[in-house]
Amino acid sequence: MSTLHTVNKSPFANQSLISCLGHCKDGDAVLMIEDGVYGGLGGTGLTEIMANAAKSVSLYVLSPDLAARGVDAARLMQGVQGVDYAGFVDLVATHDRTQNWL
Amino acid sequence: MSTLHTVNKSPFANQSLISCLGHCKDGDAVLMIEDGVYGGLGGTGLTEIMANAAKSVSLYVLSPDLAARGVDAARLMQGVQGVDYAGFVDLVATHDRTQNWL
Amino acid sequence: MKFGVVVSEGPYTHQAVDSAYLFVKAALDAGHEVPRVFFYHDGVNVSTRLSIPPQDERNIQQNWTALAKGHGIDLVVCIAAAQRRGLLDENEATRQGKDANNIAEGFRISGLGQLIEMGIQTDRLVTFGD
Amino acid sequence: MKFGVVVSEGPYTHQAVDSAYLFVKAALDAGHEVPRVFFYHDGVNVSTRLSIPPQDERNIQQNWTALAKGHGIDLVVCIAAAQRRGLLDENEATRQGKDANNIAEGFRISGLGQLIEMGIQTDRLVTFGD
Amino acid sequence: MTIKNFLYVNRKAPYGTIYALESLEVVLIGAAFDQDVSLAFLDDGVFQLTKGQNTDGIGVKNFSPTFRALGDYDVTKLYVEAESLAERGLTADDLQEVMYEDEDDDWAEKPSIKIISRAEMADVMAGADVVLSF
Amino acid sequence: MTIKNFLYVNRKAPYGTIYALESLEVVLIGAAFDQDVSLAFLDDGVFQLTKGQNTDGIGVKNFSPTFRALGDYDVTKLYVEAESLAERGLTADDLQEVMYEDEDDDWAEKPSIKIISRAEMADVMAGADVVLSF
Repeated sequence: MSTLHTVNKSPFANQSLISCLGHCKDGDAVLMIEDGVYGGLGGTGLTEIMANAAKSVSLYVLSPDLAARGVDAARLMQGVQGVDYAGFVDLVATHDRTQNWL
Repeated sequence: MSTLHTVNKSPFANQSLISCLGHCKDGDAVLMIEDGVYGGLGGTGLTEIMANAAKSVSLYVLSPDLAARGVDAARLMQGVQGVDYAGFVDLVATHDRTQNWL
Repeated sequence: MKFGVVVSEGPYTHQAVDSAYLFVKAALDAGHEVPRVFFYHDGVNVSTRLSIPPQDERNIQQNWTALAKGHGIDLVVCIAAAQRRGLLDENEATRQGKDANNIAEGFRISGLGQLIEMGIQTDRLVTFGD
Repeated sequence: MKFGVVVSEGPYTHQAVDSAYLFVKAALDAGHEVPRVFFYHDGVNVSTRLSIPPQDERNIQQNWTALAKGHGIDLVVCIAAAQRRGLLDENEATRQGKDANNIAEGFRISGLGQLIEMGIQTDRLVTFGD
Repeated sequence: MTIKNFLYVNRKAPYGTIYALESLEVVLIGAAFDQDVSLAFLDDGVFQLTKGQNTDGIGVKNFSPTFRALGDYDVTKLYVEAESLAERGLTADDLQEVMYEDEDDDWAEKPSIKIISRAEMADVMAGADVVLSF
Repeated sequence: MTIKNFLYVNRKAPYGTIYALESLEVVLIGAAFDQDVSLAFLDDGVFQLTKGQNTDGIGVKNFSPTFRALGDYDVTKLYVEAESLAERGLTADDLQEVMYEDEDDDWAEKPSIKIISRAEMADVMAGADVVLSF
């Protein structure tokens, strides 16, 4: 039993991502979409929190949203994986529930 | 020459208030309205930042917004002053420009 | 698998409804079913047929209408949220004494019960909002 | 003093337009002038006459229409933002081949130049948004 | 009919936006469907439950009394996160009383609000079949 | 006619919301009014200027090339806050080049983007007559 969490807001503007990570169970997945993809950037003040989360939670970003914002996948921190919309659908299907952090 | 800044978002959810305070000049005023009024609460993790800002900037909350949210004026941190809509209008008139942190 | 989708923000202003559209298309492509999409909060604004986006931009309403037609998706607009925001179908307009209506083909105005029902009858619920 | 006011969010969803309304009333009460209010982004949604709020809630559009009438305020709705979001007056609807229009009395559709002009001609500009 | 665990997640402050009010409208309608219903209040959502809300000065309807009617709809599980309260300088005393009558205990009046830790909130979330976020 | 200093303040990321695009639409129209125009990019607003934006996968129009046309409209002062860039792991190299031809200097090509400190940004803000926030 595990949950897919989605986060769609920039972690530099909004606390949603931090709150989401604080409520994940081991084995959950977090998918960052829309402005949320900035949460996957390496070398920021958030990287340590994210690296710590990655020990127990799978981290994903929606690649089309990343490309729209001009962020090269090489800029993602280690442990964050890109998925396309088909991958998004698979994540929803393979987790027991989806919780959207709006 | 001074600026009235307005902030309408909760500082617990959003970085607007912090960014606003980081761009104030000495003698500016910050008016917290709508969900922004929570920024005036005493005894929170933000109180120290606010107390520091209060040394060079005047801090206000819009009282009708505070009352709507069930926050008694006694809960405001020291140095934060309540104003009504007439006071809001006066603040706009007596500062050279208004900058709204949306 | 059956997916239910909620759209909570209006068109053009937030990306939510664009993300929802691409998600639904991808779910259908993968062989899943999407029996219903529920439009709530400002999401009801997606259903207006009076929108005229610039020629070089997507037409969000028309895209949804076409997708729903092609795949039999029930596009439900919450009546309470719609009334507040000025979205009416012909029946509602007549009943409320309004001189115009603005709901596009393929969208259906109904109650919040349809949202709960979608939650009960689908295997997964995904919300796109702000 | 002359105040210009910008409203950037839609009715009921965000408090912005309520705050703007109370601010404009207070400014007028204090003897200031508010020659124009400019509705941009989702703010254009305020101008629909098809809104039917619950009986125990305020009617945002009607309040603005009445205030504008009583004080000669020019309520300008940005045409580009309005077209995207499905807000049309009769002329626009005819010109664009749409079968309905939805702009309320007291609101006027015009270009973004009216926003800049307001910035030039007023002493203070205040924006209410999200 | 299958009974599912519906969880309504409230993370936003009241009045600044309509989400809190329209969330409550879903809860009221949803109560008719005989599902297992819980409400979660965390982050700024805890502000929805403060007592003494008075909206006369902002021209917006005060919907906070509606929470007290939830018991009549058999909505009796309102989980409030302790850490969210503490971060905002709030305590349980700042929240309004929301009660219900327990039909399994001779209709005794009991509090609907349960203050739980963040870890317990994560458990509540993980126990839901359907999560509706506002 | 009086000439005022108009400052457009951009604090939001592109595409997730329309504010960045509709801000640019105001700037383009406003350019016809012969005012003194500056654009400020701070907080998530700095993301608007990143190079390599490709929106093919999200079905939304890529408006980032429009920034490069601003010089033709005599909009030549784009202030970007250094601290905002650094907090987001960005450097000047991540931003697209925006140039203008300086009519006072034999039409020499010059960069429109000026990276300034937070303190300098506060000065830019304090120097405005009209602040439009997006």
